[in-house]
Amino acid sequence: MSNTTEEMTASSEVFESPFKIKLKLMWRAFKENWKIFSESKIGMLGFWIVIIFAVAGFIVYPILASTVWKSTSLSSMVSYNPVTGYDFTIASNPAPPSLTHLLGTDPLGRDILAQLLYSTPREFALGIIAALITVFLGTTIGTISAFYGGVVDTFFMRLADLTLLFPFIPFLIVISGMMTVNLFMLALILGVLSGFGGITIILRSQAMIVKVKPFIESAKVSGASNPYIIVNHIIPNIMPLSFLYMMFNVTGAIFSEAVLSFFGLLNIRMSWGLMIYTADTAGYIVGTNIGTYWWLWLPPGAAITLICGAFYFIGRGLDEVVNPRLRRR
Amino acid sequence: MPKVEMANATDVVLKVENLKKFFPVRKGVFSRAKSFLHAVDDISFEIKRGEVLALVGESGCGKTTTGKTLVKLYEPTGGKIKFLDRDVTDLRSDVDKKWFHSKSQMIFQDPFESLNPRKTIFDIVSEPMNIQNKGNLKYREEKTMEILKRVGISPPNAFLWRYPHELSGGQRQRVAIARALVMNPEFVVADEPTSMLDVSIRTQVMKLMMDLISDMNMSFLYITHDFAVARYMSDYISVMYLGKMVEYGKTEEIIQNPLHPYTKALISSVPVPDPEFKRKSIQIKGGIGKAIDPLPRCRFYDRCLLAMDICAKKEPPLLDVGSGHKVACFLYDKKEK
Amino acid sequence: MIKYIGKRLAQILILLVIYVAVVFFLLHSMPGGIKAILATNPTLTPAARESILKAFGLNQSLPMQFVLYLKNIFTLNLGISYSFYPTPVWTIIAQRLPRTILLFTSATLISFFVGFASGKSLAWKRGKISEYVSTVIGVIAYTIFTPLLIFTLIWFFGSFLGIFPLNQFLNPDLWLHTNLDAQTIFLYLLLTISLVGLAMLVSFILAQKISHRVKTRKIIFYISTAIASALAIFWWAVSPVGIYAFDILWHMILPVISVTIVSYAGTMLVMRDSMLETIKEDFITTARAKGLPDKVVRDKHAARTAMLPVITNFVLSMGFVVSGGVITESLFSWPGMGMTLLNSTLAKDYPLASGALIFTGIFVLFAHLIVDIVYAFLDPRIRY
Amino acid sequence: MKKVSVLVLIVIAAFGIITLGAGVINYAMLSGVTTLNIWSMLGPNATAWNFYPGLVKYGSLYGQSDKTYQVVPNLADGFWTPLKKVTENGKTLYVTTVKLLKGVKWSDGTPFTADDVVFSYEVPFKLSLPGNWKATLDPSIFDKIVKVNDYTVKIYIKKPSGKFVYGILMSTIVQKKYWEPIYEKALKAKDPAKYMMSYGPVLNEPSIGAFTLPKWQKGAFLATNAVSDYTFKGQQEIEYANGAIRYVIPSLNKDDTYYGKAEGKIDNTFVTGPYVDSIIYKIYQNQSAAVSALLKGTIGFILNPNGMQKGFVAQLKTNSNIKIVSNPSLGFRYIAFNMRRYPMSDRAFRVAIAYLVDRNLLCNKILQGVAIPLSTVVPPGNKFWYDSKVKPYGAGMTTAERYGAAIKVLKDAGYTWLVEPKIKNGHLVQRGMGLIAPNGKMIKQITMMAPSAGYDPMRATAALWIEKWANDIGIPIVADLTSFNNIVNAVWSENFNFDIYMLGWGITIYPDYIRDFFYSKNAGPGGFNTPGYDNPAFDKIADEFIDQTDMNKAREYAFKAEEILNKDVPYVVLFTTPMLEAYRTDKISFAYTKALDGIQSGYSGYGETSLVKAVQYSK
Amino acid sequence: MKPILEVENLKMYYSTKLGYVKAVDGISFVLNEGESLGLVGESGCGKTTTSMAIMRLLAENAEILSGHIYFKGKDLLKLNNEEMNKVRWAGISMIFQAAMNSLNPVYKVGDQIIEAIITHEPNVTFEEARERVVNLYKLVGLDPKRIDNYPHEYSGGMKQRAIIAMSLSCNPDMIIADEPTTALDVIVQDMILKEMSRIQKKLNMSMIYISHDIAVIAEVAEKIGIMYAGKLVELSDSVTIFKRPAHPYTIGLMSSFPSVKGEKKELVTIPGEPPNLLNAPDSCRFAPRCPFATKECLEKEPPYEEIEPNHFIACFHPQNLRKQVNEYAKG
Repeated sequence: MSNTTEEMTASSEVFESPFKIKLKLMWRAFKENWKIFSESKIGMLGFWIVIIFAVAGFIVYPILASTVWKSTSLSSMVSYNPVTGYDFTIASNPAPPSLTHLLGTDPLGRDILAQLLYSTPREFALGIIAALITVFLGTTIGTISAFYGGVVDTFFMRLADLTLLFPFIPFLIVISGMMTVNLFMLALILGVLSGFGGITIILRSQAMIVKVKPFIESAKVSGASNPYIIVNHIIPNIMPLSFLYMMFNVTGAIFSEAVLSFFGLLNIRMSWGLMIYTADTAGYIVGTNIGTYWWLWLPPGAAITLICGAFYFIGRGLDEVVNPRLRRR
Repeated sequence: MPKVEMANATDVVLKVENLKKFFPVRKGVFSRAKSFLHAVDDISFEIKRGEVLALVGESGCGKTTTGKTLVKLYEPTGGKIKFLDRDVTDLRSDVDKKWFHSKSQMIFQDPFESLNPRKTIFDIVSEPMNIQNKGNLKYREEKTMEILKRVGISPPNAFLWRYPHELSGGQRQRVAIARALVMNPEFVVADEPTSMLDVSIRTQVMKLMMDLISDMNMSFLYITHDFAVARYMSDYISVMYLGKMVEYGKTEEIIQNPLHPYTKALISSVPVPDPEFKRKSIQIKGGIGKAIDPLPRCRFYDRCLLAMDICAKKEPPLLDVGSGHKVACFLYDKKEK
Repeated sequence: MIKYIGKRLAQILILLVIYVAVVFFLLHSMPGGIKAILATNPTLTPAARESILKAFGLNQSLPMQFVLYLKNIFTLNLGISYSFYPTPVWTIIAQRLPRTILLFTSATLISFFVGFASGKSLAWKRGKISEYVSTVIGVIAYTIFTPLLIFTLIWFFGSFLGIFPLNQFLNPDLWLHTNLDAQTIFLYLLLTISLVGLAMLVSFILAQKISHRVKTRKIIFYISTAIASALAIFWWAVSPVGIYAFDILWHMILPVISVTIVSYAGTMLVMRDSMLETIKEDFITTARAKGLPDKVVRDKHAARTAMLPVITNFVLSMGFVVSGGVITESLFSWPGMGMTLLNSTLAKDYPLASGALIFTGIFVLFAHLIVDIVYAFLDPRIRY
Repeated sequence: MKKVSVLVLIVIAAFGIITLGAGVINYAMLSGVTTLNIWSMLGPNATAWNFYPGLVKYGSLYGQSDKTYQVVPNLADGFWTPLKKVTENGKTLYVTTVKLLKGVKWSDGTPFTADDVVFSYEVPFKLSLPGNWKATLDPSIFDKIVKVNDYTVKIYIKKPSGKFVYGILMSTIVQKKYWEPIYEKALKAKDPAKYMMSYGPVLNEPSIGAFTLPKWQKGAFLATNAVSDYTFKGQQEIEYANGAIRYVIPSLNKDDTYYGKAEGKIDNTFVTGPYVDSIIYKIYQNQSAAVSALLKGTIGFILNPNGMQKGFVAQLKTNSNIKIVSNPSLGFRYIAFNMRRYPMSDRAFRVAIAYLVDRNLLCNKILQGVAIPLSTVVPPGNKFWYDSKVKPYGAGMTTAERYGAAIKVLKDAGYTWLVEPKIKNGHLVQRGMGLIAPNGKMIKQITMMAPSAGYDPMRATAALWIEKWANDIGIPIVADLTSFNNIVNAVWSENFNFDIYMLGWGITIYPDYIRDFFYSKNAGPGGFNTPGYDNPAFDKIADEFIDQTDMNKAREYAFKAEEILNKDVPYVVLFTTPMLEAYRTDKISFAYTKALDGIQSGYSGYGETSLVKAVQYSK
Repeated sequence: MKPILEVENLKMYYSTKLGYVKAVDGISFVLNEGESLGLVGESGCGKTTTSMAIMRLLAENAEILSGHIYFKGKDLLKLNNEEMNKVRWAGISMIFQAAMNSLNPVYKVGDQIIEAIITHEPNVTFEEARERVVNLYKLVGLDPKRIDNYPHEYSGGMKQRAIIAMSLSCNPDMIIADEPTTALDVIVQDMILKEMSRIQKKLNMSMIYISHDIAVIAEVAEKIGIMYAGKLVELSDSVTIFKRPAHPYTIGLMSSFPSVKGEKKELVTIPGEPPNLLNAPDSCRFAPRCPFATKECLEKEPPYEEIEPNHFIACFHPQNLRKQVNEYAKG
């Protein structure tokens, strides 16, 4: 502990701008955490899956859509659209994988791979927006409840209890049956609902632990105001945990989307869940069709499972960074 | 040293009169608290400039609460606190608060918990200046390095951008001391600052603090459960039991001539590092309880082997038995006896 | 303890009112509804539509509807289903709730014990390749897209192997020859399970009273449990309606497997974490130092203590399990609450959808309460 | 545990043997039955699922013939007498006399008489039962029914209307003996209508049909039992090529021929059963489950008003014992223009869109034959009412030719473009941009609401293609794939807040919907005339059509109306879907399988349960 | 006197990603029957690890590289787990540092003691075991009514007493007490220490006390071993250690300890901090902090030798110490 012998870049030039030093420190902290994280096989597995999907969705798809798939597009003037894209050269759909359609086509003659990749950034956006909203709400409410206690705390904790009771999917089903729910709406609903729920309780209890630490009292003795303490001491200390739960929330959001799409309850043009829905309602996931038309359900199904699992894995990996108690010695 | 400074040295920095701090004992969400824990119950003392007062007692006796109340971490339930001749019992205006918090500080027991693990040493040490908006960044950096050097962290710039977990226990406590002293406070509460440290380090830190106290001419309230440590650190000792001050006096006087049965028991139970020395042990009954809605009688009554009838009827007052040695026990109250 | 249960009940009642309010107002603030269904039905004349609107009382003000609704909930009068008009919602729910309870009680209990046992041994054998593999499998089971899992299960066990019924909750060819209502069987099954559970509880308490030897206690407990189960099985076997009960249970196997697969991993992972933390506790070292056999340390000391946070988490996952239930029920044609909820939503049947949602909530609430009570029994630190 | 499962296995196996009894056929249903109470079933609970098993018990005075859908007597003895104008209490009424068949018996042996008929008409009418009851016994038309003697009734109506034939004369008849005590109790209840509708479960109701319905295990199955002494058992329905239909009822010694002479070639002969002892309607909650069951042979036929999707067919084709049948369904998907807004109010604009819609490409290529091109509101399958003279816009054209035609129509009407679309060598080489109306104003974005892929992938796909076609020639249409509810809310809102929308209708044989959909008085909020179509000429013809009780005359008016609609294009009809059905040839055989809206359709008597035969095992 | 425990050159390292942490590096000592030994040292010096090695309760990544632990002549390191389980508690029992956490919170305290008895003596009935627990409670000064209470219903001192009762439950030949009083207040600490001393004398047990507090050890131990950074640097009877310490670390430790008795002395500090044991060098580990260190100290490992009867020390310069110490103490 005492003799951390690594050289300190900052040590020789003290009057370097603190901002730069902070950046370097952040980079160093990141590297250290990355080192711990990268020791977690599970975390790395998840990380690489996410990276592969991100590359495929954000980089490979636009390239393919405007080059390779463009030829099968309706008119040569626009890039491929996996919602309307229809290949006239194919005699009957769904067509099995071929060179032009690496994962085959769906019952409406659209390229499965294109649909898969097209949906990827949207799934990410959904998951991350929902998770960000959740974490923002959870952190804010958790901290405020923990710090101020009393009626505020009681109110938010009861609310959290209530939210926990909410059978999520059933509730979303009812909501999406009653109103138009698009991807952003869904992210908003999921984010807000889970933001008031379990994460708040967890972050609150974490904030409670931080709140009674002597360094908080130490700041108070120096005359720090409550907002100062919340912003400078409590939030930075519960942030890692928030980040961890963000990962689990991404999983939850993507999964919920898939389920709702699967029941055909969402108002979206394309998503992984919808791909399975299309295959299912058209009758390609029944009996031996499961094996015959595997390309209709396996890619989106695997994508959902992989991405949900990947974010979950990352969460588990982060858990080892955030909770040193789980660390292997 | 100039004469004026000398005169100031005898100034009373802190004067506490009948300080009380009660905590409500929760009885449910809706019902109001009906009982109170009398953590600090009517204690008075004063600390002069450059003096160290040690508060000694078992855990739960209210010594830490006293310390925290004095630096305004708790609002007192009753009594008065005078700091540098100003009444600071209720600090209303922001200016007053700022003034008070820049003049008083506290050092905590656990060096592993009293530093925010997500802040660098610079952030931690310069935080009081940051909160008080003192000086520009350069001033803060210089001041931070200066105080770090003073507490024996050297070279300071090698540590400035480290995180607490990269430091050893002793270094952390030095950083905590540096942080407390960076604003040149007049009065510092030190809550068992060495109890979590290893023996060899403990002595270093104790010596450091003694040096700093005399150098900076501060007033110290030193909270400890260890008479041996108190003996080395303080000028005066005050013994607390269940929120009450049971004995007060000059340090050597208390160590050599304890009067209160509780003090006697405490001192006699401190182990002595000498295998040939046989302590005479003074027995007391039972264990320490909690002062929840205490009856008006001597709090030590239940455990005292010398208890008299009067002890169950009245609370003994803290009386001077000569040369500033005060004790709250009817054994020494000539009137009652 | 009774005071504690009372307190929890009161809390739950308050939560229930808020829950009902949230559900009701959310549902009613949504656009659409019965008007939409009627408008698109060309066989109805405008006059016919108008008269239906009136019959459903949809023209009253929303707050008025809510006050009525709230009052009605506590009298189990949840209004009248649009799609089953004029069947009251409560009748439909009362019919479907036991099916869901039976399915979920079995599935959650099984998944809890599977998760508990596997999490326990995962943590105990830390660092082995098996830990890595089972964690990955667990997470995949946890995150697998439930419908796909169910499709595969149905195809494999139902169609390919043909050993389990494909779907439905009973075999019509068998039930054709009886005037028995499936509802009765469900209720009797629930009753049997409760009785066996009660017998287990009583024998557990008795065992504690009679003997102090762990082995003897175990023997008493196991024997009386076995007797109770045997009696139950015997009763069903000799009773003329036994075959019908077996038929229902037979149909329940695949759904239970599905729910178990998707929900055991959560328990397993939490149990593993909790166990890892517990192992580091000093009392485990004490137990080892006492020279207790490895198994005793693991089961009696580590697992028993590590179980407590797992139970807490179990409560939190209840909503998740119920969610999985909607999918399971609708894909297995198990006409319980989940399927009712989905179908009524799709049919825009406000009263039924909200009623189903509320009762799903109440179901979770009561499960919550029961687990709380169990928890209080298990953790001596909680003595209210 | 092992022992238990073995025990269960034995139990199941044992029942497998029991079910091998003869004469039982199994149908699959995809949704549960919500009621078996006829008052409720034809009221708010009018679902196809309720009808399948529920309607087997009842009769009506007149019905439609199998296959050709002509009005024929059912419980009536011959046709009704022509309407006669009479004045009663100052009211002008029209009266007809209907004779009833003698000797018809309910399943409990009670003879069928005029009392049953009068009761069956009076109860729903007096209680003002909602739904189909109200539509059938429309108070604006129906006045009263009077018993003349045991086998004769007189029906009074307020004005002549097609609904007299297709509604009043076809109203459902129940047994008075069974329902009268219940009705009396209902009259004493607070809400008699509700009392009647919530009475149940109505399992022991006597049947006048071929089956009774004694068993209903909620959520699982229903079972019907054949009526042993069914009056019409052995009835022969002989269809002649010249259009004549002959009914021979041996038990009543009757032999009647309608619509011509019983001579020449015989197309079909159907002999009424029932040929099975029982039909079990097993409830599966989703199609996959039912298909799996069909594959396994647990069921013989799947009832599904929406037909089957292609994938299921692909699966079922793998089994040689399963036969797939495809029929056009009775309904259509369409886009409608809000003619209250510009440019949708401009005929040229609508025609241009109509030209653009390449149904052939859409249905046969893109939708892979899961949709059948349809351009008229009356489908060709509805032989009597279909107007073959109506020619759709752009029939036989390629996509590029359609572009050209649409551009020409717009140009002729005075539209211009910022960038004009160009076609060269049968290809669009320049997409149009910035369509400008004849008045010089730029056409702003036009929103076309359509159901999202979640609700209906076919319509979503079609919408996106129409968007593309329109955009190609510069019409700024944006497809807004939204929830079904949203569309309905916008379309039936007070302020008609939509431009174009896409939905579908399920329709009836008698095309009175033509009037409902386009009659100018129905253009108000919540009315069926969603486009706000207002053509006095059309209104007049529609009125004439609806008032006709002579269906041949009615047909002429209907044709006229269809032609006007084709010219004015308030709707662009897109396609209909084929009814794909499958049954196991080793379990079940149908008398005929070519039927509008499928074997199971209501027009052929729900799979014509009295004609269905069980294929016996030679096992 | 018969030796009951002989530790010979015990080396126990923790293997980490960065290398070996030399937690216990070649320590040897002998404990006789009925004798009490105190092991003193600062945190991380290996004293707890030593006790855990004796009990064979080491972490997964701990490796015993060499050495023997003979208990009544049997080498504990050679026993399999089942054999070791028989030695545990019946042969050697232990009082743990954190009494607060040493009892399982979900079982009654009495049951946890009974469990130990029944495990080791299967013939004892529950009632007999319970009777024994009652006697043990009386022995350690606890109210026997408390047997059926749960740990959270005990105060800190009571828990410590219960732990002591538990450690005595199987009549062990030897008890290892690891910081038995650290978390307690002085008065309670005093009582417990007295109690333990009394019981040890009464039952004539062997005892190892482990503490960082030399004053505590001075009260109870007959023999004291001073540990520093994984090594035993000095071992002798307590009087010798206090009156004639020979190792510079022991000397520093003695004079840095404040006392309430005697005159107020100036405290002497040992400069610097204990070393990191990760890949620690094979030289005198105290050399960097030692005011008397020579070049030799920084290069070689000092031998562990008996400089006078029963006085072992690991230092190159024990002879000329006295004089230097006196000078050092003066100024």
